[in-house]
Amino acid sequence: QAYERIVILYAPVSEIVKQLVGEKVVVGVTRTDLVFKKVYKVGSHLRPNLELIKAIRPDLIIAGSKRAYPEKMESRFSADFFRYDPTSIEDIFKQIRQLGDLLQVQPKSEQIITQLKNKLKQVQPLPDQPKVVYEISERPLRVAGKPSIMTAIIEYAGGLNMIDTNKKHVVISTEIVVDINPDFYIYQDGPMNKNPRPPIERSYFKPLRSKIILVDQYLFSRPGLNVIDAIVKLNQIFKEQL
Amino acid sequence: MTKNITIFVLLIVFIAVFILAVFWGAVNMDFTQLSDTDLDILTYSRLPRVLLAGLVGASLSLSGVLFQYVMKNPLADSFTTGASASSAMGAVLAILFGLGFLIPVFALIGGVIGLTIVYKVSSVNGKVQPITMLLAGIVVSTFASSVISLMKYIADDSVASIIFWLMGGFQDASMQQVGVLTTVLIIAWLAIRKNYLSLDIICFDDSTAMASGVDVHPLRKKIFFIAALLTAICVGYAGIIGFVGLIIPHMVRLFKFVIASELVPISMLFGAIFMILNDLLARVILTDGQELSVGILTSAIGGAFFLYLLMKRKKELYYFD
Amino acid sequence: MTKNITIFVLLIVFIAVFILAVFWGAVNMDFTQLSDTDLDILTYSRLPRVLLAGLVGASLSLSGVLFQYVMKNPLADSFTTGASASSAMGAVLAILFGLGFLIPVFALIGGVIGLTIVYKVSSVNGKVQPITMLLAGIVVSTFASSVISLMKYIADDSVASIIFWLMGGFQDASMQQVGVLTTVLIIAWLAIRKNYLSLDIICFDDSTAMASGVDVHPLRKKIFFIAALLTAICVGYAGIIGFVGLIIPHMVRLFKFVIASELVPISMLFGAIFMILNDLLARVILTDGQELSVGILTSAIGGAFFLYLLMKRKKELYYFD
Amino acid sequence: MINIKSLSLEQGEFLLEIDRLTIQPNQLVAVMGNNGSGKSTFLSALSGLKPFTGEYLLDETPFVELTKQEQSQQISLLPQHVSLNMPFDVNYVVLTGRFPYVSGNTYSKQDQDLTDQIMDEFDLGALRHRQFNELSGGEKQRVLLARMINRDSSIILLDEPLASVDIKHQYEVLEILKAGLKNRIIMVVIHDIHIAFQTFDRFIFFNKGKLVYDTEQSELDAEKISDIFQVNISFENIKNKRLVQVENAHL
Amino acid sequence: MINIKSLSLEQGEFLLEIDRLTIQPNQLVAVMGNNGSGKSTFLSALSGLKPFTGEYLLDETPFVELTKQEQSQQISLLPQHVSLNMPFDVNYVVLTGRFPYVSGNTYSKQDQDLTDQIMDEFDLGALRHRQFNELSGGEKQRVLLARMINRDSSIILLDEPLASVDIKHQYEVLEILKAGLKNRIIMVVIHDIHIAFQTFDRFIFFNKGKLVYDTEQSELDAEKISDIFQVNISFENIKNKRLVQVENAHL
Ligand SMILES: Nc1ncnc2c1ncn2[C@@H]1O[C@H](COP(=O)(O)OP(=O)(O)OP(=O)(O)O)[C@@H](O)[C@H]1O
Ligand SMILES: Nc1ncnc2c1ncn2[C@@H]1O[C@H](COP(=O)(O)OP(=O)(O)OP(=O)(O)O)[C@@H](O)[C@H]1O
Ligand SMILES: [Mg+2]
Ligand SMILES: [Mg+2]
Repeated sequence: QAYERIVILYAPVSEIVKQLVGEKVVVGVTRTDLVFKKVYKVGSHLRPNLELIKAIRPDLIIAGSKRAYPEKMESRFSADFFRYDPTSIEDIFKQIRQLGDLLQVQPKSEQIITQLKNKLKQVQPLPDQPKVVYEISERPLRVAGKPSIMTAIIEYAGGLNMIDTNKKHVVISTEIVVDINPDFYIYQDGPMNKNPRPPIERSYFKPLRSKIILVDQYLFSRPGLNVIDAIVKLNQIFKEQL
Repeated sequence: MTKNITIFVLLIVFIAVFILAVFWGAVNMDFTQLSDTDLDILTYSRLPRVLLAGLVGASLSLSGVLFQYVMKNPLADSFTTGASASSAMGAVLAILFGLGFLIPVFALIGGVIGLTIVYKVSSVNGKVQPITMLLAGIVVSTFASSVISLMKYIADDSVASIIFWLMGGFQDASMQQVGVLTTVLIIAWLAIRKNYLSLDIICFDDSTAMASGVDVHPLRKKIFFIAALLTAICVGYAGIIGFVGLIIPHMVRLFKFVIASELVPISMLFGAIFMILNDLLARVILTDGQELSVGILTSAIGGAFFLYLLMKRKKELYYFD
Repeated sequence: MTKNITIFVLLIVFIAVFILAVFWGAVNMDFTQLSDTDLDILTYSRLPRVLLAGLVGASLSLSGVLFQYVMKNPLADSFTTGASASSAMGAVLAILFGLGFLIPVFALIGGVIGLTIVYKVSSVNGKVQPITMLLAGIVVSTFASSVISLMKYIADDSVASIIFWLMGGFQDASMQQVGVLTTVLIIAWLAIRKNYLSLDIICFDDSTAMASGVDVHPLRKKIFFIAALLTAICVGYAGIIGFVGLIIPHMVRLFKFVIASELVPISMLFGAIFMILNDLLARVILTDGQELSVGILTSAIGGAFFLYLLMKRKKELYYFD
Repeated sequence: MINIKSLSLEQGEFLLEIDRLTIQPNQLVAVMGNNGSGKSTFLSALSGLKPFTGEYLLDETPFVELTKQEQSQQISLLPQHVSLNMPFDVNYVVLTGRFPYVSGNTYSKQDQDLTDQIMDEFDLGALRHRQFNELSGGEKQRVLLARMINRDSSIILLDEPLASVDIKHQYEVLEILKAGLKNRIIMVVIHDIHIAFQTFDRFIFFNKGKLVYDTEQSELDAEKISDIFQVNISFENIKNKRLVQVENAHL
Repeated sequence: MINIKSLSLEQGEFLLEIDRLTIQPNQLVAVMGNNGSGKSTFLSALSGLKPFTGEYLLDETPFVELTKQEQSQQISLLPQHVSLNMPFDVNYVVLTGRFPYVSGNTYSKQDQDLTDQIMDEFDLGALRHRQFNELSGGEKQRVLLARMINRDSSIILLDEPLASVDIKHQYEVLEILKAGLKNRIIMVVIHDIHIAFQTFDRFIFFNKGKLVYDTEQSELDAEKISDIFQVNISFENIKNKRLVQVENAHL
């Protein structure tokens, strides 16, 4: 095999790696990684422990974006680096393919991609394109912008993210949301938005007339294989409620 | 006289700024013909927000002035005294536990605990030593900050949310908050008003002040707790908006208002104006309805302005021990 | 005498702590039989890290003492003087531009710019007013912090890495950094050593100090910039590890070492020990190979200890004007 | 009237002890003694700034039973060193002397009038708008004295008020004090024996924390005083005035 | 030797002007004048603490051409008010007087010996380990005087050094100053006319910023002085000693 000691520092990619090469070659993951349970934990995904990583002598390290894991880190290890940082569905396919090449399991990766594409076929066309706003966190009110995986999900599911900025998430004026008056107001629950108040209970959203959808953060904001499920699910909701 | 004229001018500016802030925002409205949505936005979003900004500005300025009287140190403010940080610690705890709706309560509890520690550590038989208080305050403040950092650590994924919340803002303003803070601020101000003359006298050394008929230590305790309470509520409602309490009183002093009966009201009024303007800017400076944290602006704008004043007047700087 | 005994005891403690810190870490090693990987880890990770921690501890304590001499204020430290924040601003800029390897350089540039502003604002004809300096420092500090906040805002998904970098730590330690900081620290210390007696004399009022033969203003400038330089380098290498520079000197003073020739070296040694211990704790306290930010620990442990000292000794607190 | 019985006060290693002392109004009382003998400590104790044990009555009422406010309404003290950390002007500093008489939160027109009058008496008219902290040492001291007189309390304690005041104003201050003696107790710490022995009515001397000598002017005993001060002091009467001489072998 | 020609100095609205002044060593010079007349300002200027215009020579060399270090090696000043914000003990405060003589970064054994000796002379032995900031006013002042003498510079400027020092020590200090006069210039600001006119050799008087009178002791003119001080001063010779009397109509 191409690599025998892989360390994964970015949990969303774990499921993909597992499906590509199984569990054996992965020797280290971050603390919150639930896919690989019996391997070394090398710290949190935001602050991996360099000493520990060194000690398990990886030959490949899979990390997230360059911003979250500065390039400087690469020079501290003799291992190869792979960056997994998709912002669209196409990106996900592309990067799965790249990973397949890198790990020399091309057939496997093509197989996964085909599976995913098949699943995507469940998505049904909608009569109208619903206007959507996706809340990432309540305090302060942060919503998903264009280059985010959430936008990709929304658009694949047939909706339109009304927040048109080129940042992944933005702190937005409550006025604007009321003014946009979206058809669907999606808010997530999870570590990034713990126990959010339902929008209706917030005084600034008293006038909001949108349909409210509560979703699971893990399903919607991690750019892993889960994204496809999220698309299908959201599409269903749109379909039912329109 | 200058005092009354200044207050009058500031009042007019205040009204102008207030109107400006209500008329201007992320959503453009035609005020001759308000739609239902417009009215909704005004009542539920914009108006409470402008009001809360003004109130918080005034409250923080008041607490800053008071802390400077208690500590006899130019660096005293809600941060150095531990009030901000311990309230914020409470608030972040609420966020971490997913008890967002309890943020103000947690902030208040955190603030009260922090300040009781500061007070207990720095008082011997009811006597408060400003120097010990200052040190105890900065310790409690740093301690609370480190707990906040720890929570950020634990929070991992919600770290961004904590950070942005802490940077401060008035997004969440509601009329209920406006009501509470108005009440508290008025009570606090009335309680302080009575002590204007005493505040001036504690600018002398302690012996002189006591021999002048001011019961220094109970007074320190009183204004310390009033200032702390104000800070805790502001933090609970709007996060940490640092620097305002520190800088506004210094600016007012640079304009030669140094007597409490001038310094206190002018600082409050000036603080309110300053905060409303900053919040307005925070709302409209970015495109597409994006918002900036108001704390960023207060520090940047306030800082630049104060630096300018310092440079212009560096020769006539007042003594502060 | 007590001085020499104390230094001797501290030196022994230092050595013990140093050994402990090298032997103990996230990876357990059999020191009778080191594998290649173990050796690798020791030479490239652990040893530089322990050394850097010690150096940064000593440097920050030194800079804290110096700032307190310059500002004549108990709250003076690298944060209140603007040194930390402006260096951090530089560093964060580097992170934001994806120039991680240039962090120390950016930090240094940021620090120098910030401190030059503070110095320029607070000096008239080469004379420095501590009070103005203090205010200018806190302004620059807050200004820089707000720029950092702004960058967090802009940073989008690297916000978390900025935050955690800022919390401070020695993960990135390398022998090259150890070499640089050793050199700088030794030079700084030698430069300060010459002025031990002058440092004591500037604790008098300015007139007395000048009339005693100390050229007060150039001295202030000199120690201000030395302290600032040390801070900037430390920030560049290890992020913001607050509080150490503030608290270590105060603790040493509470043990009655108040003369510069005692206060300075003891603070440095104590700071080094304190920092190594904190870093050790940061490395081993959590499970799953997680590390805590050392800044969190220094504040929490240092804060608790200092609060305890303050309470025990509150009656004998020294004057600090 | 001040009445003291077995008052004692500890301060570090220093112990202040007063067996028995009564001070009646209408007398200008000098508090004298060498450095560190406890004069300032004594005045601090009298004005309630330092805790003491023993009996201390003000007009029959135990001092400790008075509220702080009552204490400060009756007694005012000018400490040996005063500092101010706000840039108040001279007028305002003197005005703050009226504090105990103000019930609201501003000084009244009458307070300002009294202040103006007292500033004139103390030759401070020209300094009115100057910043207190920018005055010369003696000017500051005079401002603080004016502030004390503005306090107008029934017991006035002054700790070395004449130090660094020029001769002219020393005499003027003494005149003002004498003029205001009626129904008042005024106690002044003073080192200048010439002025003291010529102008004061009564003297209490401290030595190492003990009140060792308490006398009226007419009965001043040069020998006893010489003993206390450890210098050779003699009196001589010239033109109806007592001249004080200090013998110093070496000068 | 100090040589001054048309020296002037502005400070707020105050103007100090000295037309011509020469001070020779071996004389104890009193600097006198009413509050605010410019005495402290004058001493500050002499020691280089305040910028001035005009000519000021030290032994023929213009003062401004000396380096700061040279200036401070020759001249030492005790300001009117001294503050210290570290809890140094008395011994160390006096020891710091030796600063200009130390080349390294510690005081030598000899410095400590001299300090011990001087502390004994000033009766400070018992206070040696006390914190400076916890002393009484007069004790502090004596510590600072000891520190000045420890400085041992050739020009010594003392701004009201005797204020709040007790009589005994006033005389002792004066003795020490007189004993150390050889080849030295010592200038002292003093308000106490009794002590001044009895002990000093030369007098310079300031009035509203101007040097108005400059005289030897033997030629002191009571009228002129009365004019300057605005009080009625007369001299009387008794037992070979000049007795100073102040007439005050009201006391
Ligand atoms: N910082 C200052 N700013 C403006 N004016 C000042 C300042 N310091 C002193 N003055 C003024 O300068 C004049 C001279 O002051 P100086 O201290 O020299 O007087 P002095 O003769 O020493 O008086 P004293 O006997 O009271 O000590 C005074 O009128 C004083 O008010
Ligand atoms: N804070 C303190 N801690 C310990 N001892 C003190 C403190 N303050 C004063 N003392 C001591 O108490 C004694 C009496 O001091 P006090 O100030 O009453 O003397 P004094 O008679 O006023 O002297 P002076 O004439 O110098 O003003 C002195 O020996 C002094 O050193
Ligand atoms: Mg005294
Ligand atoms: Mg003077």
